[in-house]
Amino acid sequence: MEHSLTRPSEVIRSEALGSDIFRLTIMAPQIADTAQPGQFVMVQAASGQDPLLRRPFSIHQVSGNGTVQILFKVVGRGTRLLAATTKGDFLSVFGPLGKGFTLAKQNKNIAMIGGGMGIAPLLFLGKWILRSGFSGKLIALLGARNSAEINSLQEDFNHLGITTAIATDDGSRGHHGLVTQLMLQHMDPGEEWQVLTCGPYPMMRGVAEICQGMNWPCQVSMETMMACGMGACLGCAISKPNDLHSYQHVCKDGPVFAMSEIVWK
Amino acid sequence: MEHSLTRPSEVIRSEALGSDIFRLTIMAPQIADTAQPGQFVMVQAASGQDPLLRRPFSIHQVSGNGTVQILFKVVGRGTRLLAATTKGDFLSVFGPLGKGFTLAKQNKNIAMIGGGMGIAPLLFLGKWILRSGFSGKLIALLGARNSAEINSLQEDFNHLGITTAIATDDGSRGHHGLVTQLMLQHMDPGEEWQVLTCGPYPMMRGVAEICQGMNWPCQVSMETMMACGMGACLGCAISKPNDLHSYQHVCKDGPVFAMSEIVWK
Amino acid sequence: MEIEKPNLRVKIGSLNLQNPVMTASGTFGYGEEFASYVNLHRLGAVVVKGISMQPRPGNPPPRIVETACGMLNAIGLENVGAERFLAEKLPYLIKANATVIVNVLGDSIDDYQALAERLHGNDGISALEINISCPNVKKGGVAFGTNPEMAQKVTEAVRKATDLPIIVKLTPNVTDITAIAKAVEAGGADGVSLINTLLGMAIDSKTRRPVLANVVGGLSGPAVKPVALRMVWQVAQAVEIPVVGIGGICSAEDAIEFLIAGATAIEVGTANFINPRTTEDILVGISDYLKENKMDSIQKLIGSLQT
Amino acid sequence: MEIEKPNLRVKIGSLNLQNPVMTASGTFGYGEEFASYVNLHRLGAVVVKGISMQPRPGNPPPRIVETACGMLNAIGLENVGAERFLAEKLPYLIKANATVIVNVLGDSIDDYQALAERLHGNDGISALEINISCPNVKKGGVAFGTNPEMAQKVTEAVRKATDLPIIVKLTPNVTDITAIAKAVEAGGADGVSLINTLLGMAIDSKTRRPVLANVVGGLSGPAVKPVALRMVWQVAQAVEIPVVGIGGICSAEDAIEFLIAGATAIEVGTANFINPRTTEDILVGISDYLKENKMDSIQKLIGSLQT
Ligand SMILES: Cc1cc2nc3c(=O)[nH]c(=O)nc-3n(C[C@H](O)[C@H](O)[C@H](O)COP(=O)(O)OP(=O)(O)OC[C@H]3O[C@@H](n4cnc5c(N)ncnc54)[C@H](O)[C@@H]3O)c2cc1C
Ligand SMILES: Cc1cc2nc3c(=O)[nH]c(=O)nc-3n(C[C@H](O)[C@H](O)[C@H](O)COP(=O)(O)OP(=O)(O)OC[C@H]3O[C@@H](n4cnc5c(N)ncnc54)[C@H](O)[C@@H]3O)c2cc1C
Ligand SMILES: Cc1cc2nc3c(=O)[nH]c(=O)nc-3n(C[C@H](O)[C@H](O)[C@H](O)COP(=O)(O)O)c2cc1C
Ligand SMILES: Cc1cc2nc3c(=O)[nH]c(=O)nc-3n(C[C@H](O)[C@H](O)[C@H](O)COP(=O)(O)O)c2cc1C
Ligand code: FES
Ligand code: FES
Repeated sequence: MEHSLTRPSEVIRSEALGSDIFRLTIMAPQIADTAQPGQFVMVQAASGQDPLLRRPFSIHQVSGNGTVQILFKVVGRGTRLLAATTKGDFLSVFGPLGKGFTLAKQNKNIAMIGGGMGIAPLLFLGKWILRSGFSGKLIALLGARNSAEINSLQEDFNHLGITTAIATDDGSRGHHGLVTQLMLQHMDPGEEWQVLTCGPYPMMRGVAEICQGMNWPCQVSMETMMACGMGACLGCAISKPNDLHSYQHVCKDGPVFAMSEIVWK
Repeated sequence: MEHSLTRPSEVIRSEALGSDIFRLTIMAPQIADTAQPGQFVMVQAASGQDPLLRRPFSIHQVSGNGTVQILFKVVGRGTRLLAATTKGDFLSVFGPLGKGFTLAKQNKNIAMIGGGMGIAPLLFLGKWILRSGFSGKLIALLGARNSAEINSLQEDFNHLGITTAIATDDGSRGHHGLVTQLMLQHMDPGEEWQVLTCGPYPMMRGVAEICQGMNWPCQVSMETMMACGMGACLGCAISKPNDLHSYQHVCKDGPVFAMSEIVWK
Repeated sequence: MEIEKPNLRVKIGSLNLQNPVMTASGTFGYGEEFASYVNLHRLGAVVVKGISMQPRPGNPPPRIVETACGMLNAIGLENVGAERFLAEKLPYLIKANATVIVNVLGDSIDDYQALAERLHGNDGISALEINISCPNVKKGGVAFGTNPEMAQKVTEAVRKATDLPIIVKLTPNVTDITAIAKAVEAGGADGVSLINTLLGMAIDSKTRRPVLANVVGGLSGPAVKPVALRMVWQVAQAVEIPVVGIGGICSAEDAIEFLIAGATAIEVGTANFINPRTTEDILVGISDYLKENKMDSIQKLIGSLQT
Repeated sequence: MEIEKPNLRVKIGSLNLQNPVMTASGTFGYGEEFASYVNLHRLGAVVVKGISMQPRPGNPPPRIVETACGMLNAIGLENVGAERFLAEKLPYLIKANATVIVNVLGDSIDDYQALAERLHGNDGISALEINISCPNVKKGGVAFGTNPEMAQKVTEAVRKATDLPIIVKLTPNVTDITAIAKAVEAGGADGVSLINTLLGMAIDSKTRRPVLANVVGGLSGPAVKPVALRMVWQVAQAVEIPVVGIGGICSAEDAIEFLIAGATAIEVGTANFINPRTTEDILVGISDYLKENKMDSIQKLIGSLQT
């Protein structure tokens, strides 16, 4: 396996999707060729040594001509620096890393449920499911703070022919409330569903609870602080269920886990 | 005294004068209004904390509409970051600081002698001398590595009506050799001269030797590592002559000193 | 409950400070250097550059070098000496209505004592900060601050010389800083401040020489903050007297972290070089934090860490 | 004189290394994690994650936090234990033709000794690195490495158990690191490596809680380099055995500075997280430096500091 470490990757496009949400398109053929949905990349935000560590981002989209996209919200110094990146800049991007989503059985219906920046990997996932020749129902339930944050993303899903339903915190688009509240509205309990979700922990806990109740298999994509992203630092530990003093590592064993592998508290 | 610390200053223009020499024009009216030639500013190069310290740069030019220019060569991380600055960016610039050049007596002839980036303050100085109603001879002897480095700067001096003579390390323009070798060529020993010089230490030592021999007063602009630029850290110490264990501080007592105040070794 | 103006007052022994924001010795000159950037009288206190009985020229250059998120200095305690300080520097600070803490240093216990005696009784000096990171020339140059007994003796000697509040400034270059803190507490200190600089070194790979003429120097700046915060937390639990937190403080957030760890006050050092207004900015930031968190007094913040 | 291929070989006791570039324990997994980025057999040695007799789960999360030019970790020595290391991890490294140094840790002197005995005699282990920054549970949790006597005893115990080359890894959280270095030299160490991490802490001002579940953690990365370089220089002057330099090394220039200060070899730690290829890049950079400076052997560089 060869990785994209030898030279930095060129930023092909930088888009602002709302005031604090950005999308970078980066030329990284090695990543684009091998990435699986749910995997992530580690991006170096600073040219100097501060901030020191790379930042993990889900792979948002890949294209046949070798580009990779990340979608991110500005929450601190690293993302602020990345937001200032413009076309023609070079970034050190390293990946693809981690274990992505897997499809349990081909013909169950699939619900992708994303909240906030957890929506990022779902677009890649949706495309990949469609390309795999999947013939069941495929829907995306998407939660966001407000309409501005979700508008253009929803279009991207619709463009692929994926049915979407939206929930916003302020009610400015779709359902006024939580994305979990959309589930039983759009997922017929009489049907077999599998759920693939990414978003804030409390949201995924809510999704997992419903899936447990309905006996639907569910995969969740976890976030932790990461130093290396590749299993070397052991910094990204999370507890295993049943034995709180036994740990698994988000960057290697995940970021995507079966809901049963996670401690919900 | 109010200083330009409260908000960052806008970069109005960024020019590349050769491959590793840059000129930034910065909107900083408080500095432009009060600066004296030979004074300097402290510029924050990084948006983060690395590199941590501000970088000192001579004031290269000021304009009536509130802009200040610095001229610099890329030698390390700070200058590399500054070179990447573009129009519309904001920089934290703090000054004017230090003690600039003073004119000994109005009607002696004046030679400004600059080497490398030591040329930076001399353009401001030349303009200021001319504006002061000076009526003697005013010449600029300028040393550079090569023609590319000096071309546009020489034009700037000529534009003011200042006679220039050039020496380059590679002979690609003017005299092939040291700028000190131009002195006795262009400065008639029969006349009274005062010399104002800025450049690498060995060059200024050469200038000072000739001035001592000729009994010409000479002011030199010194460089040291600086943390604060304002007399607080005591980091910029240089020895006083006659008592090597007694120190003066370049940022406060200088950067411009009479040649007799410097230990030449 | 809206907090209009939180109470920022703190106490170190008999020293009353209007707020916990001070300057770190050696990074703020004698105060006057900052007069055009900071309202000196608004600060908790101005801690001046370390003073010795006799003037000192300091070390030969180079004296400073930048490191990753920090800097090394080997200024060598250059200072104008006690007499010139009293005659030339203190009057300005008094006129500016600043609360003045004098950082003192010496080569021997007698030195410290004599200096404390000389400074005692001068109007305008509110407290002494005893820098015990200095080498004890009588004990082969081992720093006073690395040995609990020597640290206690220096404190006792100064205690004898003056009833001014005494803050002993601790060096971080020790195995167990709480042992030193307890020793100076036993010696009569009214407070401890920490950390002084971490001993470090820089080498120029091109010349294969040390960058600093003095070979080694003191590391300061954001790089040392995690070490400083840990030590402040440890010491705050180990002693009863107030702790002053120092080390890499650049923002109100940094300062607040030290207060949460148990510091009664903080000193801003290297950050003064990058932004001379840092102290006042931090003052405003602390006040805003208290308002946002509905705390009517800084006392609610101090030592509020939940472990 | 053109230097075509400078001699990079160095020796630590009976351990011959083809070059001085090693990995720092805990930052390179068990080597296999880096196999797609680095040619493991080209490195001086791979120092694996610290191994204890029994597997350890490590600390609860959060375990890491970024700081200015550095990071804090409180991994808590999570490792697979000696048996699984020998059965599952070592074979890969042997196949990859890597020179393997096993970093060992324990709670008691007996622990260290038993572990050294267990590792002894296994093909493919070239040396042991003894991590004495661990707390001695029998002595109230004081780290072995902070006390010269305890440090010497651990070294002696391991020395008895094996004739593998022993490198003792020193903690920087001490007043005088040369005293510890001399003690382990007297105890029979073939070399010392330093520094382990500086004890630090981070606080979240919003929640007023420590960021790390373990409250304190170890500081590493560029921030600590000046402290590490100073200690390596001091220790290199104090002992006869080779010194391995560690701390904030990110580039060939950094590595060269440690060699100049007196290190016979170096280990790359945190930098592996930022660029997994750092070790190989440094290897090339050192070789280039020697060529540029017309040095036919790394020996000319080691300890070449002119003070
Ligand atoms: C596998 C994985 C995939 C991710 N994918 C995306 C994505 O597609 N889009 C996106 O916007 N974000 C994503 N994140 C989160 C993203 O990595 C963080 O937002 C980013 O690292 C913050 O960097 P910063 O320097 O701006 O913030 P900092 O200044 O470092 O911190 C700001 C805040 O963000 C939190 N934070 C920092 N790093 C992380 C982290 N690794 N995980 C969770 N919280 C963190 C901090 O605790 C702090 O509260 C992902 C994280 C992981 C682990
Ligand atoms: C009063 C004064 C006025 C100056 N005016 C100018 C100017 O007009 N134009 C210009 O190009 N440069 C000027 N300099 C030098 C300039 O400050 C340095 O080139 C700059 O700080 C280097 O920053 P860096 O981060 O790029 O280099 P670094 O990565 O910090 O260092 C690279 C190299 O530059 C040397 N260096 C770093 N800082 C200084 C310093 N303060 N003085 C001397 N050498 C240094 C280092 O020793 C090192 O060898 C001036 C310096 C002073 C003290
Ligand atoms: C240039 C410089 C000079 C200093 N001089 C003194 C001094 O004279 N006396 C003293 O006790 N501490 C001195 N210090 C240490 C600082 O007061 C402070 O303890 C240390 O720098 C850590 O804080 P910081 O990281 O905020 O700078 C000095 C520090 C610097 C950077
Ligand atoms: C995440 C992490 C885990 C570490 N684990 C160990 C360990 O198991 N044993 C050990 O001796 N040192 C361990 N260390 C310390 C490093 O080996 C090294 O001494 C230290 O990080 C300083 O080097 P650096 O600044 O290059 O990282 C660890 C460091 C980090 C960052
Ligand atoms: S982030 Fe380093 S092991 Fe997972
Ligand atoms: S640079 Fe700080 S005193 Fe001169």
